This record gives sequence, C-alpha cells and structure tokens, in this order.
Amino acid sequence: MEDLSYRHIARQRAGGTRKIAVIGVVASGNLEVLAERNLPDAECLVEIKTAAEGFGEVWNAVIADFVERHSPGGVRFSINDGGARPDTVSLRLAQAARLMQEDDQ
Amino acid sequence: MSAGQTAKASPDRTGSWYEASARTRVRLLLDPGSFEEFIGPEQREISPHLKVFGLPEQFDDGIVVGRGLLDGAPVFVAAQEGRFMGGAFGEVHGAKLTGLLRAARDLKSISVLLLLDTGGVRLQEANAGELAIAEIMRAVIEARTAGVKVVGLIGGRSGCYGGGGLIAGCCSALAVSEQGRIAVSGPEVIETNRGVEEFDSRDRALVWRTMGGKHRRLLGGAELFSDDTVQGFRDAALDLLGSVADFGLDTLKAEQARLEDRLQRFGACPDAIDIWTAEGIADAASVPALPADQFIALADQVRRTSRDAR
Amino acid sequence: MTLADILTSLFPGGHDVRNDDGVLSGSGALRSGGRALVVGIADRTAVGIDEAIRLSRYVLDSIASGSGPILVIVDSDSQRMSKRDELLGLNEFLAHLAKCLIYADIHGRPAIGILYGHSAAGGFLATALATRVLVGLPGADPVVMDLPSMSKVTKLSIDILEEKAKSTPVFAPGLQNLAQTGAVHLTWDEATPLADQLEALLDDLPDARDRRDALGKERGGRLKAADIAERVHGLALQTR
Amino acid sequence: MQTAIAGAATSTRTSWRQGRDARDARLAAAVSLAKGKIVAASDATGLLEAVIRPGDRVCLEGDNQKQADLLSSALLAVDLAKVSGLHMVQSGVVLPEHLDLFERGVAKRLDYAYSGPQSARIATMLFGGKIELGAVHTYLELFARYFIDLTPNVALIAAVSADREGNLYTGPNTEDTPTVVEATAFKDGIVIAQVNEIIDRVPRVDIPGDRVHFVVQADKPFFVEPLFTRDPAAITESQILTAMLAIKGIYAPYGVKRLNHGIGFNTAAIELLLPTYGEKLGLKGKVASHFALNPHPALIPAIESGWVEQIHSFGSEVGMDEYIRARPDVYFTGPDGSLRSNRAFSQVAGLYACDMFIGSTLQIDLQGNSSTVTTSRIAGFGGAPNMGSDARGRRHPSEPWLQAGKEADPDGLAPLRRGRKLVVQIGETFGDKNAPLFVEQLDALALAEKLKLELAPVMIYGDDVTHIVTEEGIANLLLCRDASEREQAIRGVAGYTAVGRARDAAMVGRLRERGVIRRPEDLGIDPFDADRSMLAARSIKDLVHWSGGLYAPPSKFRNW
Repeated sequence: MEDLSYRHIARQRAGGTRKIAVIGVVASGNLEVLAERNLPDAECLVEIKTAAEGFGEVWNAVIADFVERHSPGGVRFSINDGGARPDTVSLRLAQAARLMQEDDQ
Repeated sequence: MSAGQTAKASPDRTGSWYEASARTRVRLLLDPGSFEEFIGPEQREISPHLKVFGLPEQFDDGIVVGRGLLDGAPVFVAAQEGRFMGGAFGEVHGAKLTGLLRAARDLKSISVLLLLDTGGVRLQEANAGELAIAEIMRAVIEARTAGVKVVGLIGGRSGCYGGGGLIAGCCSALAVSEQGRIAVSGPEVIETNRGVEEFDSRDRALVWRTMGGKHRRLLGGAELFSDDTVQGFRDAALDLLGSVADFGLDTLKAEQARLEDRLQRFGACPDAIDIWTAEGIADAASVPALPADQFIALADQVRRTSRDAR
Repeated sequence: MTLADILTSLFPGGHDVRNDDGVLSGSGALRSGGRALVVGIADRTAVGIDEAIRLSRYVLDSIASGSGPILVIVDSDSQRMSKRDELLGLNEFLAHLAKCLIYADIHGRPAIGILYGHSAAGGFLATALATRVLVGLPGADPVVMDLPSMSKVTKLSIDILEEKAKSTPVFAPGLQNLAQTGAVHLTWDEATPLADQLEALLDDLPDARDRRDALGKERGGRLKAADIAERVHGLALQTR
Repeated sequence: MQTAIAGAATSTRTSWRQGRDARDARLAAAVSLAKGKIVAASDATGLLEAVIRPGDRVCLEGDNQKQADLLSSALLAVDLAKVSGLHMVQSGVVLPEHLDLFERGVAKRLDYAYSGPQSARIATMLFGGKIELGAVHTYLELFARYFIDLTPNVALIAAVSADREGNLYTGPNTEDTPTVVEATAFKDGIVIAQVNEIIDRVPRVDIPGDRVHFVVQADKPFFVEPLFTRDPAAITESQILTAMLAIKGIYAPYGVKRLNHGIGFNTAAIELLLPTYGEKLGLKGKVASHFALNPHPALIPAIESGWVEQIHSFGSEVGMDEYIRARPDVYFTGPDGSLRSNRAFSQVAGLYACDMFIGSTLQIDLQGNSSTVTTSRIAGFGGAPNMGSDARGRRHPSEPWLQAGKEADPDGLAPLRRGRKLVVQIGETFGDKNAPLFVEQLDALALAEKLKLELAPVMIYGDDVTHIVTEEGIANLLLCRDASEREQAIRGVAGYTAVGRARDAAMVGRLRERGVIRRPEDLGIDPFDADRSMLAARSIKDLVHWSGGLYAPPSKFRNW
C-alpha cells in the first residue's frame, strides 16, 4: 500500500452546499472517493491510499488537471484505490465534485 | 442541469438492482431523501485487519446501515456492497448490522430490510466474520421474537453465499431476483472439495438452476420473485412487510413440517428440472429462459408459499 | 476424551444419548435434578440437510414436551458440500436448526455448546455457535478457514500466514484464537469431572443476551465489534 | 520441387501431368483404407500417412473460429518415417496440436495469418527455432498466395455433413473452406474432410463432391470458438463514452452506412448504443445499415430496432444460428435456411465496399501505427489489416469516402482526388492491467529485432489510420498537415499515459481550435451521461430477450 497526498490552491470555492459525498467502490480497477467540505475556501486536499505502488507522477497529473478543471475549493477528497486506471480516477473525482455542487437536502 | 433538480426529481427505479451499488439501492429503494446513515463513510470506521494483508480498505467497510422511510413507514436498512471484498462479512461490517438488529429488537416496532449481497465470511478476518454472522443470526431471531419483521432482498453480484445464506434463512421472508443466488457452499467450493463430477462450476446453467432465484422461489426458499429492478424489489418489500406472520413456536413447527415435506417429495431428485417437473410444471426445461413476468405468474400458480413457516 | 468418556463424565447419573450415523440425540440426568436434552454431531460428520432436519426435530419435540438445558455436543465437519444439499436448500435447513436452538435458548431452555473436536463454517454456525454459552474441551479444533485454502486465495505462503497469525487471532484456526475473539466462552479442564463444571456453569448461567462481542473486546481478540455495534445501536435508538 | 529429367535434349519435360500422376499415386495408396470416399476415424492417421509426402505443403483448416480438430490430432500421430518436415499453410494456429506438430517434427515451415490463444507459445517456438517462419499474413493475403506460390498439396478441412459422394454441407461456419478447396482441388491436390455426420442427402451443397477425395466421420462436432460474443455486462463507462464519441463525432458527420466493426468491447458498446443514443441523435437509416461483419450477438438490438439492412459474414457465431435463420432479410442464407458465410468474399467486401473500419488495438505509436503484438506474443493479423486499410484500387465514390479524401487534401482537384476509407482506432488510454495504449515505440519493433524479421508485425499502418478515439476525445488525423501535428494530435488524446503527459499543451490547444482534436464537451457530450443504463442490453440475457428467444448463448456466457 502507498499513501499519497496532494494539496492545491483552488481558484474558487466549490459550488453548492452539500457537506459530504461518496462515490465508487473499492474493487479491482475501481476506487471510492469521499468528498468533505471542511477546508478553507481556497484550499483543496486529495489524499490517496492505493494498492498500486509507484504511480505518484500519474496521480499528480490527474489531480492537477482535476483541480484546474473543477476548482473544488474547500473540499477534502479521500481516495481508497483498488488499482483504478487514470481515466476512472478522473471520472470518479469529477462525479464527486458534481455531487458536492448539489444543494444539501 | 442544476443540482437541485437532480435531488428533487422523482427517483428512477427502473434501473437494474444487480448493477446498482449498495448506496444506490438504498437511496432508490426508500422514499426520496429519507435515508439517514449510521456511522457513515466520513467516520472512517474501516476494517483494522486488511492492512495486515496489504489490501485496500473501504470507508464503510462494505456495508451501509441506517434508517429511512418506505412508503411513509420507518424502516431500518442494511445494504452490503457486493463488489467490495465480495460483500464478505468482516468484524466492522458485521458489527454494524448486529447493532442495527439489536436496536430493532429493542424498539420492537420498526421493520428491517436486509439487502444481502455476499460471498460469506471475509477470509482475512475469518474468525471475526464467522462470529459476526453468528451474532447477526442470533440478533435476527431475537428481533423477530420481539415482533420485528426482517425481510431479505437478494439480487446482487455476489449472490448470498456461506453464512449469508444462513442469515437469509433466518429472515421473516425473502424476495429474490433471477441473479440472486442463495446457497451455503459456492459452486467452486463444491467442485474443489468433491470434484467436477459432483458439480461443474463452469456449467453456469447448472449453477443457476441449482442456486438461482427462480429455483429458490419454486422450492419455497424465497417468498417472492422480483424482476431485476429497484421498483421490483420495493414492491416486493412492501408486499412482504404487509403479509409476514408473527414468529413463534408454531412458525418453527410449520417450518419443520415444510422442510420435512420437501425432503420427502424431492429428496431423490437429481436435478432442479426434476423438482420443477415434480411440482407440476409441464415444460420445466423452459423455466430458466422465462421472462420475469411469465415466471412470476407460473410460480404463483404452482407454489403459493406459506408465510408462516419460516 | 472420547465421546463416550465425555458423556460419562457429564452424566454420572446416566444418559441415553445415541449416535446415529454421527447425529447425537438423547438426554442425560443432571446432578442437580432434571434432565438435559443432548443433541449434536459426532465423528466429524458433515452437517447436511439430513442431519440438520433430524436435529431440529429433536429440539422442537423437546421444546414442546421437556424442560432443562440443551447441550449441543459437536465434533463436525463443515456443512455438507454437495449438489443435493444445495439443490434442496441447505441454507434453510441449517438456519432452521439454528433458529430452533436460539428460540429454545430465549424461551427458558438455555443452549450450551460443547465443542470437543472439529467444526467449521456453516456446520459450526448451525450448531455450536447457535448457543448461549460455548464451551471448549481441550483438543477441540475449530477451523473457520484453513490456512492452505487461505494461502490459495491470498497468494501468501503458509509460513507468512502463520507469522501473521502470531500478531492477531482474527483469522487463524484453533480453539485459542476463537476463545480470544469471544466465540468460545470457557474451556473446561479434563482433570475435573465434567459434571462438576457443568453444574457450576448452570448455577451461574448468564442471561440470554449475546455478549460475545464484549467478550472478544475484553480478551483483546476483537477490539472493534462491540463498540461499533453499540454505537449503531445507540444511533438507531435515538432516531425514533 | 520441379526436377529436370535427364536424357531429352530438346525438352526438359517428359510429361505435362506430373502433378496429376503424383496425386493419382497418392490416391491409390489410400484406396485400401476407404469405402468409396468414406474413411473410419480410427484410420485417419493411416490415411494421412498414405497421401502426404515428406515436405508437402499442407493446409490444416482452422481460423479464429472453426477447427478441423480431428484431422489435426490425426496428423500429429503420424509415423515420422512416413510424414515429416511439412510446410503448413493455414489461416489459424489456434489449437495446441497445431504447434505440437512442430515440436514433434511432423511440420517444419509455417505460413499463417492468426494465432490467438497460441500467441505466446508461437513466439517462444519461433525464438527457439522450432518453427521456420515464412510470413505472417492477413487472411486475404494468405488466400491469395494459395493460388500463386503456396498452393497446398493436401487440404484437411472441416464440414458439418457429407453424403456418400463427398458433397459437403459446411453449414453456417463455411468460412475458409471454399477457398482452400478451390486452390487445392483444381491444382492436383488432395482434399480430406472431417464431418460431424454422413447422411443420404446434404441440406445444401457448399462443396461439390468431385472436389473432395476422402471423408472422415468425427466422433464429435468440430470445435468452434465463440470469439465474437461480448458480454454486455462487462462494458465499462469509459467504453460507453468512447462509443458515444464515435457515434456522434464520426458516424454522424460522415454518414457512415457501410462498415466493419472489430470484436472489442468499445465496438460492442457502439452496437448497443445505436438503438438508444443513436436513435436519440436521429441517426436511424442514416448510418450503420450495411455491414461486413460476423453475426455479433451485440448487434441484435440494433437489428431488431430496424437499423440494419444487411450483413455479410466471414463466419458464423456460436448460438446465433436460429436467430440468423429467422432473419433472412438481414443475413446471407442458403436454400436450407442457414447462414452462408465466406471469409474470402467478406474480406474483399470489407476492403472494397466498406467506408469505415472501426476497431481496437493494443498499442499505438506516435505515427499512428498500431499493433496487437507484445514482446512475448504474436497474435497474427487475421482480417483486421484488410478491413483497416485504404483500398488503393477502389474506384466507386460514396459520401464518407469523398469527404475523408477532401479533409486529407482540401486543395486537390475534386475529380482527380482519391477518397479515403475511414480507419478508426478506438480504445481507452489504458488497457488491461493498466497497460498504456499509447507508446513511444511499438513492442512489435523489439520483437522483429529479436526474431530477426524483415518486417515488424504492424496491424494497421499509421498512414491508413484516419481517426483515433479515446475517452479523452477524437483525433482526426486527416486534418493534420505534417508529422508534428500528427504526433501532437495523438498525444492530445493519449490521456495520462507517458505519451499523453509529454504533449505540447499549446499546440494541442491550437489543434483543438481547428477541430483536429475534439473533446467530449466540443461534441456536446457530457461524460456523466456515459452510463450503463444507456446500453440497449446490459446482459447476455437481455440479448436473448431482444432476439425473441432465438439466440442461444453458450453456457459460459449464461447467468441464469
């Protein structure tokens, strides 16, 4: 197992009011993303636990693009990874970001 | 599309139960927005045992438990995620369900829905998982003794195997879809232990007609058969909650009679096809291919399951 | 101890327990008066539909007509792994047996498991683990998951698994590990007459609440289960 | 083989019918084993020892689907003193026995087209010198050589049934048989057929009896691999996204009606999206109506929804026979009602009469060359290079062909401008086991070096590829004006592979502005809509329902 952590400055706060969202499952080639709105508005933190070691550079690129595209300020993303491909990681992160933009029920 | 619209739109329950995640099943099964989770993923109550094996954890340890409304009535719900470790029971996973059932027992008035999707005991924490299943079985019986209805809904990827099959057998009633296999020993386990002549696990038609939802319904092992949709399972859950009888000594006696009768009638049948034929189904070989609606009509015709014998 | 030794030691006043192809049934005279129902599985017999239906019949008949504790004496294999058993609904038969035992236990017929040999998986759940108190005798050898099978699935060598087993009782076989997780409440001593130990247990019998998770925590073998169950219980009660 | 005969000064030949005489001698040697043309299965090896000579060219019929499995076992059992050093000229090296022939020394030299499940072992044996390799071909190319310089001396073929005269019914899986028999029988070769049964009258005559010399009745039906069955349950969201991109970004704008699909999950997703997503886009009747294609079960919903006019097939597919029989408007069927497939004709159809090929691959390099070879596997080519190449001899116009030609050469004079076939590579940026689809250099090059091959095994050459589709978007290579644009267009859809991360972001941005690269959002596609609920069928069982119960999938695909 490898632990990775990426901290970014986001252009703006993630929209919506939802406090928490979870998407995906930990299975082979899949991952779960837990999003929590508990950081200062300009910050974004992505923490990863992954079974596939040695892919830090790819994670770095995926997450930098994600923050650039979705600007999820104020949100901490926690990932449990079952060896997902980068396109799946991008999709789950985007899904989590979209869920956070919903209004809390 | 604004986010608010998605949240308020009436839920689409036409989708596949088999393909949905545990969370999606719960969200769509219950009345919209009514679900409240206990010890959700943000609590990060993960399994303490997986890291020993270098395996990734899941924040909810593969089970969602909580409370919500079903057609306005409060229910407790537990849903296993069949894709995480095959939905298997570990220490934390099992304890969440045990706690929920004990609460139902103490409150006496709130029914429990178990969305089972499991391969049985999680072998990396086998002792804890086995014991968790024993505790859950006991808690189900205690809850039912206290008057609680415990209904199992089975139609997930991992089926309902091992100790999961025993928990299913302890429920007040079960609804199952074609995909929802219920058994104790899995096909591969039988083949490994007894040889391919006893059971060819790669003969998928054999697996399904021995363990699958249609056979369980025709045998009386499940009360209702549902199409593989969330709506199907919701309708089945409402039907069963409205119709299961109280649990007591008479129930156990009736079940004893039901199972003895089954052994006597079908004990010598070598295959499910023979059992279905003995049940009076004219073209038993056509059963696996029947669409859900036709199968339900057929099953209702040949076997009205007794709802006071489980 | 052989089964015969165990029965003699448990019931010095006599018993009529029979072993029919591995299925035990009968009763024994308790020193404190009355009789105990005895059911169980011997000779490492697999628990299939034929065994389970006979055992549940004995238990149900006894609930209707008898009194006193129920002893579940076990040296079994796992569930019977066969096409016929699964075809006919083994899960229902095993669950029914467990239900009968647990129902009896709740309704004044305390169920006491005595594990003197092997047991595993579904066979274990339907018998010894469906009791209020599970007693282990020296030499008992319960196996939830054997290490060779585990090695096959985890792709870890048996040596590595045995090494890991030293730090946690949570997966490896054996009476000691199951005692630590709370499955086995107490272990009896062969040197003392079993009747003495049974009477002591009956004198001080715990109520019918399932406390195995608390026991596992106390013994350090299952640290999270009791707390998690209690937290969910508390949250669920609050929301009424 | 041809030897000069001593003694005649004016002519080097004493006879113009040496081949025929040799054939007759071989036939005579086998006469005692046959009753008429019928030979018992137990005498099959004896028959082969009688008619095959050391060093013969032998075609052992087998491709990616059906296999003359009884005859391959019989050949493996020959006495090496009688038969050895054969030159195998066959479509498929698929059964373990096919390679055991080389291990034993029964065969020495090999020319073939496809190796599928034996791809790893064949690589090992080539490297170990166990096999003397002629060349790896495409199907059509090997068929062509049967008529020029690789004509078989003996053909060992498979059919469903035969009558006593040797007329053969090859059934839905006719495949290569007519081509192999044509080349062998009319050039003094010997044709031996294994059949599932011998009957009084065959349902239809696929091979006339005068081209067949011996018939062996097998104890079990010949093996057929269900290679073209893709379980919809295994289709992922990313594959659905690539399918949506292809439909909206390529099928629709070019109006592609005549086409071939590969066998991967991406194209299966396209087939299952036609009746849902395609319908929503209003494309029915405008695209995907005429196919050179095997009977893909995944296409059933589109057929049932009225999308498909007709399909010509290379072979059949296990379980599809009754469905095909009930849909003669769509498939080519014989007077008996069953499918008539023909690999050679369908390959020609795919090459000349289709405007698009779309399929997946394992590796794509910076020039767009693609390969299914890895350093340890040689899967062969099969038919993909014929489907996936521009036919330089094509002369008839069509909208998609002209449009593609125009995009490639906008300034050319229209009446003199060649059209282009659309050759589309589709896949996710990372494949199985997270292996990147895009690489700086194909493994095929390393393999060629290791085996000292003159040509690296390239499945589709970069200059034939017109589009690459990944979940990142579509790269239209027709619009690239030089090698560096082409490279950046490829990098631009290569996602987070090393190739993708090394892109020149500014240049990729400019290519996107020009429409060379089109992202999902450029096409109005929301990646979140790429959901499995969009598939017309999500399981094999759904396909059975769509077919009205006519499709009978093999047991391994069932979950009911």
